[in-house]
Amino acid sequence: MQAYQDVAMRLEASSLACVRGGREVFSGLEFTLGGGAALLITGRNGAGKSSLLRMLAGLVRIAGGQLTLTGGDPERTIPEQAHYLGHLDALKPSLTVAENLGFWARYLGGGAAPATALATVGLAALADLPAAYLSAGQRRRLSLARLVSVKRPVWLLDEPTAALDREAQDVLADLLKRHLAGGGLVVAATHGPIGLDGAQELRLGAPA
Amino acid sequence: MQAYQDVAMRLEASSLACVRGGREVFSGLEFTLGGGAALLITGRNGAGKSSLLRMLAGLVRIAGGQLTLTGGDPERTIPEQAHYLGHLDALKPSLTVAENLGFWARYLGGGAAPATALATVGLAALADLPAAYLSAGQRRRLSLARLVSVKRPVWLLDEPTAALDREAQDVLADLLKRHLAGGGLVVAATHGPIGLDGAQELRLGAPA
Amino acid sequence: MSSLTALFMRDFRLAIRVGGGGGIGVLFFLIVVTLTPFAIGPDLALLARIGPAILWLGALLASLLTLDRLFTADYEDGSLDLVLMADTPLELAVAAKAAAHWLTTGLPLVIATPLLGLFMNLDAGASAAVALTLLAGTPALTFIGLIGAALSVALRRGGLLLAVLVLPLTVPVLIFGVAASNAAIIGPLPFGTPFTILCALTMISLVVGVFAAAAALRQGME
Amino acid sequence: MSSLTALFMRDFRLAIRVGGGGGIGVLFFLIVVTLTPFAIGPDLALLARIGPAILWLGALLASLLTLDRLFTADYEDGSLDLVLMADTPLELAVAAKAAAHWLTTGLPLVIATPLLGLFMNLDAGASAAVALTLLAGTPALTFIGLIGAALSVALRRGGLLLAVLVLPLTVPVLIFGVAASNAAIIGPLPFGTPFTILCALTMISLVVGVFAAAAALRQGME
Amino acid sequence: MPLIDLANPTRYLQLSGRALPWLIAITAAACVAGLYLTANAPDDYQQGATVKIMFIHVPAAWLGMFGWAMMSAAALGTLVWRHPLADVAAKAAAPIGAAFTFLCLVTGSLWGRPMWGTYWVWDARLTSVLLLFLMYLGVIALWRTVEDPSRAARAAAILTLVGAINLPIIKWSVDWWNTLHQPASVIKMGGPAIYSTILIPLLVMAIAFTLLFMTLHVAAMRNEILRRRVRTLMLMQAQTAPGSGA
Ligand code: HEM
Ligand SMILES: Nc1ncnc2c1ncn2[C@@H]1O[C@H](COP(=O)(O)OP(=O)(O)OP(=O)(O)O)[C@@H](O)[C@H]1O
Ligand SMILES: Nc1ncnc2c1ncn2[C@@H]1O[C@H](COP(=O)(O)OP(=O)(O)OP(=O)(O)O)[C@@H](O)[C@H]1O
Ligand SMILES: [Mg+2]
Ligand SMILES: [Mg+2]
Repeated sequence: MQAYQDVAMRLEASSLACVRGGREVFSGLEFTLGGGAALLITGRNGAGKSSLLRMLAGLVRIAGGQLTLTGGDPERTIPEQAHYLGHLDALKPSLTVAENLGFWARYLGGGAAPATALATVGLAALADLPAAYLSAGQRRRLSLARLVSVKRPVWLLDEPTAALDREAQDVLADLLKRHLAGGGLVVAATHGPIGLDGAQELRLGAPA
Repeated sequence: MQAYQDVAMRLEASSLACVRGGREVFSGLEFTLGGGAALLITGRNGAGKSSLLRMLAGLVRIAGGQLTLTGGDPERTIPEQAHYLGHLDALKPSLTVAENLGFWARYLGGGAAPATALATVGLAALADLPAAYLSAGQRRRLSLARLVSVKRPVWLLDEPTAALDREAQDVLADLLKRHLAGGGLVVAATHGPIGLDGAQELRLGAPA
Repeated sequence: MSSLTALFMRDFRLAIRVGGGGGIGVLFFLIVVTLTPFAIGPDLALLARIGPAILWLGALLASLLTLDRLFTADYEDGSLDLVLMADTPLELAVAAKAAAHWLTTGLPLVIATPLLGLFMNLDAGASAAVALTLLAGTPALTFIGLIGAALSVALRRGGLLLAVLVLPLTVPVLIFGVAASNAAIIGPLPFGTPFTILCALTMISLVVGVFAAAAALRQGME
Repeated sequence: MSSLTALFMRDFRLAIRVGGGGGIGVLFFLIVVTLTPFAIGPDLALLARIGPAILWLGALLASLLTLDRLFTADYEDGSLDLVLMADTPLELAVAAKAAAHWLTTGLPLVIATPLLGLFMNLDAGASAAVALTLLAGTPALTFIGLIGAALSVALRRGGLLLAVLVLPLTVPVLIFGVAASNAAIIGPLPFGTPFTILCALTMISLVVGVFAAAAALRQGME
Repeated sequence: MPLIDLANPTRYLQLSGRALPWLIAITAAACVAGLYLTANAPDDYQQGATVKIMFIHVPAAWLGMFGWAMMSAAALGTLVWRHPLADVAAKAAAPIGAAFTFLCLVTGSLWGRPMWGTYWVWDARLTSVLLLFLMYLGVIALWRTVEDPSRAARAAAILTLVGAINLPIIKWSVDWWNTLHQPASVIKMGGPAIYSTILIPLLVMAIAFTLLFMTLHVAAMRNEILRRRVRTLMLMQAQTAPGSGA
């Protein structure tokens, strides 16, 4: 896989703070992540893992501190260069699997043909099924296909292994490795292993 | 913990078939589960694990075969004696944590005081918070509290460890063990270990 | 019984709690009625002539449109699964939900009617007559709407579809509601006849609505 | 550009696909308009007199009530997150969605109007006039409704609240729409004056609606 | 009292706490003076004593409209400067503005009965005030609908501003609709066209009502700030309480 940029990328957070519903979730958070490296965010339920990812994705306001991405496309914001895989799958039940993926590929400015991406995640046979008929894990696989079909350097993954079976977990691990080998960045919130050795870990403190 | 019934319970499925969206998901399924035992349902994404659980819960039509529960309350159907923990948490965002649990305890004919149940799952301090403010794992813990506060002999759990941190996974394992020790039944769909040794496993075949 | 009280209280609380739907129905009713003169023009005699009709149409829309998510919300967050699994008969659960809805939406419409009657140039007696017919008739609207609300779960669609399915069924209620109001206001028919029919319609729709809605919910589960 | 086409096409497809919202608006319109004679009574002269008003009120409600879940549906399934993260300007995305909505809901209303005019005892010329004013005016309703639809995401509430917030804003459109129709049908005012104002209102609401809706969506993200 | 001092909620609480008793005193004095003048104003040769309704009706109408203008200004503060006090000001103004608008509607209706023989006509002025009242109710419903005050603030701000565009349009509807209501005679080009025996009590009442609005608004803002503090404390307690972990 080809590198995203000639210059190595670098994502930096300095004294980041997050406030949700009027409560401070965390503050003074620092990390630096170079191109080709992964950061696993761990911590107890409610520690703020999802909030941090949504903040990186520009979906939760930054209450304090700074986020910078160097080496990326200077014309685009961090969210515009990132893939966000949250708890929701952004699928329309009445569209088929292929139509759902095709739409996102076109809307996000897609690269690889949707068919290839579907084959990668093992959904090729279901391409013409309405998304309403998918099981939890199949929906999740379809979300993964988005990562493949549109090329973006920063991947923000919120419990990406949820609902995936062993085989799909292997596919995911493989995707991650190829993405990192190409110089991409991965930030993933997780409670268990996601099949990456030697990733940095950021443990968020305290809450319930 | 006290046993549910004097007679040991027994859940039996014979040549069970499931059809969803016009397609056969599985057929000819057989299993027998005695009181005090757990059945882990495994299989690839889309194999029909969730469908089987919803069938046991009376939420998906039985397309063929038979389901029988012996030794339970003869006046009540299987769903009326079962707890179902699916992907959705049955929470109202504008009610507080305590109100949400209190409602289900009363509606389902609750036993243990909601406060105790909340303490068990580690949510005691959040009792007065609106459920809208909970993180994914906190919501899940609140669902677990339902299992504690209303006593029902059959537990149907769909990927119960999803979104739970280590600590909460331990709480769950503990709850399961106590439930089994009291003569209860557990049927759980899962892709990973849920902390029960020596459970029977039912592997569903084929699909995507 | 206690489980029905619990359900009723929960729905009631959800409606009046910050963010609940209670009150919105009345506001919608107020606004629709206020908009009418903008469209028709400020002709007082004409407004008084069609006043009861406009009030009834407004109440009809407000009742049905607030019912929209009565079951869908429960379906989407998984509550409905648990309600179906409980040993409380589904028909009673449906009735408890309908009662909470009527109390938080239908009753406020009735209470707001005399005020709106003023705007419509109805005198006090006429306003009272319309309010009385609404008191007798809005439960029918709620119960008929119940069927649509349950169907929209079964069909996995909400919003206007419900209104479209159910509005034709409400025609008799509308006709007799307006007829009773007009009988009280301008005669010459006695008020009693259409009003009795209206009450009978409410009774029938209570039974039919509750059973049909419960059946639709059961069928909707696959 | 291609990404906007993709969004437009997706929304269009969702609306016309089985279960989509397209068609429901027209049905609702049809039903509300046909209910009116039931409520008012079969007085032909009166119906012709208030015909344009009823048609406009029906179209207003049908437009606004179908907008309900325009953004909420995207919010609930996580699509909105991705739309916000894309490099396509949010204002344009909002406009593309509005265009798809108008094409599948507003335009059918216009097409159905001559038919309903028949029920309302309007002659062919009058029906055409009402349809023309609706053609010019329904986009304004869509764009104004857009604000409400976006606010209901920001507020995490849908349904009637949207209608309640937005209906007062549609008053000028309603007044000039009916005024233009009546000018064409009964005079004495020239048709051109109110019609020009109606078109101007549509332009203004296009700009205001799109920007306000985009702002509301951005603010709504926490 | 430089405005910048007020910019911080704590500062605002201190200063307003000191100012409030004075405000109350002045408001009370102005109200007494206004009512006294009203009581002693001459009866109209046509309308008799009912003309005195005007001394409440007209200031109430002005303040009803003033309330929305104030909310619009606060809305800018919310959207442009993200100022927390602006949220509070907008939220506190809505019920007060609605109350004055309601007072205008009620007094107008009561006045309309003897003057026009009916409580209500669909006159443009009346209808536009009714719409204003409904818009207030919409905004209040919106505030009540959302748990999180800062999110509600931003949504309400957008709605308020859009509504503000609509208000003058509604007011012009006087020109498109035949009207029964009195045209503007106090605030118009070329000076007031009204006798000073009526004008003076009217203006005093207007000042009294404005003070009343201000006083209520300051008190409501204080309440709202305190309410938010309590809420934050509750949330913080929930978060930091021992054992909130497991
Ligand atoms: C519910 C019914 C009524 C409403 C909503 C209403 C509303 C208003 C409003 C908004 C104003 C302020 C106008 C401005 O300064 O631009 C006003 C002023 C006034 N109203 Fe009414 N009004 C009502 C009934 C009446 C009646 C029945 C009368 C007496 C015949 C009346 C007499 C006046 C007068 C004399 C003024 C002062 C006009 C001026 O000097 O600017 N109003 N009213
Ligand atoms: N609502 C539905 N309508 C129609 N078909 C469905 C529906 N839900 C699931 N299916 C189909 O039924 C099959 C079994 O789905 P099910 O959800 O039971 O799988 P699962 O084993 O739980 O998978 P996972 O591990 O992904 O959760 C799948 O092939 C799926 O496409
Ligand atoms: N929408 C929201 N509004 C207000 N507070 C929220 C919201 N979502 C989450 N929170 C709060 O923010 C804190 C962090 O939540 P977050 O979802 O980031 O946790 P998490 O680390 O992802 O937890 P989990 O492991 O359970 O997914 C929690 O205390 C939670 O109560
Ligand atoms: Mg999380
Ligand atoms: Mg499953």
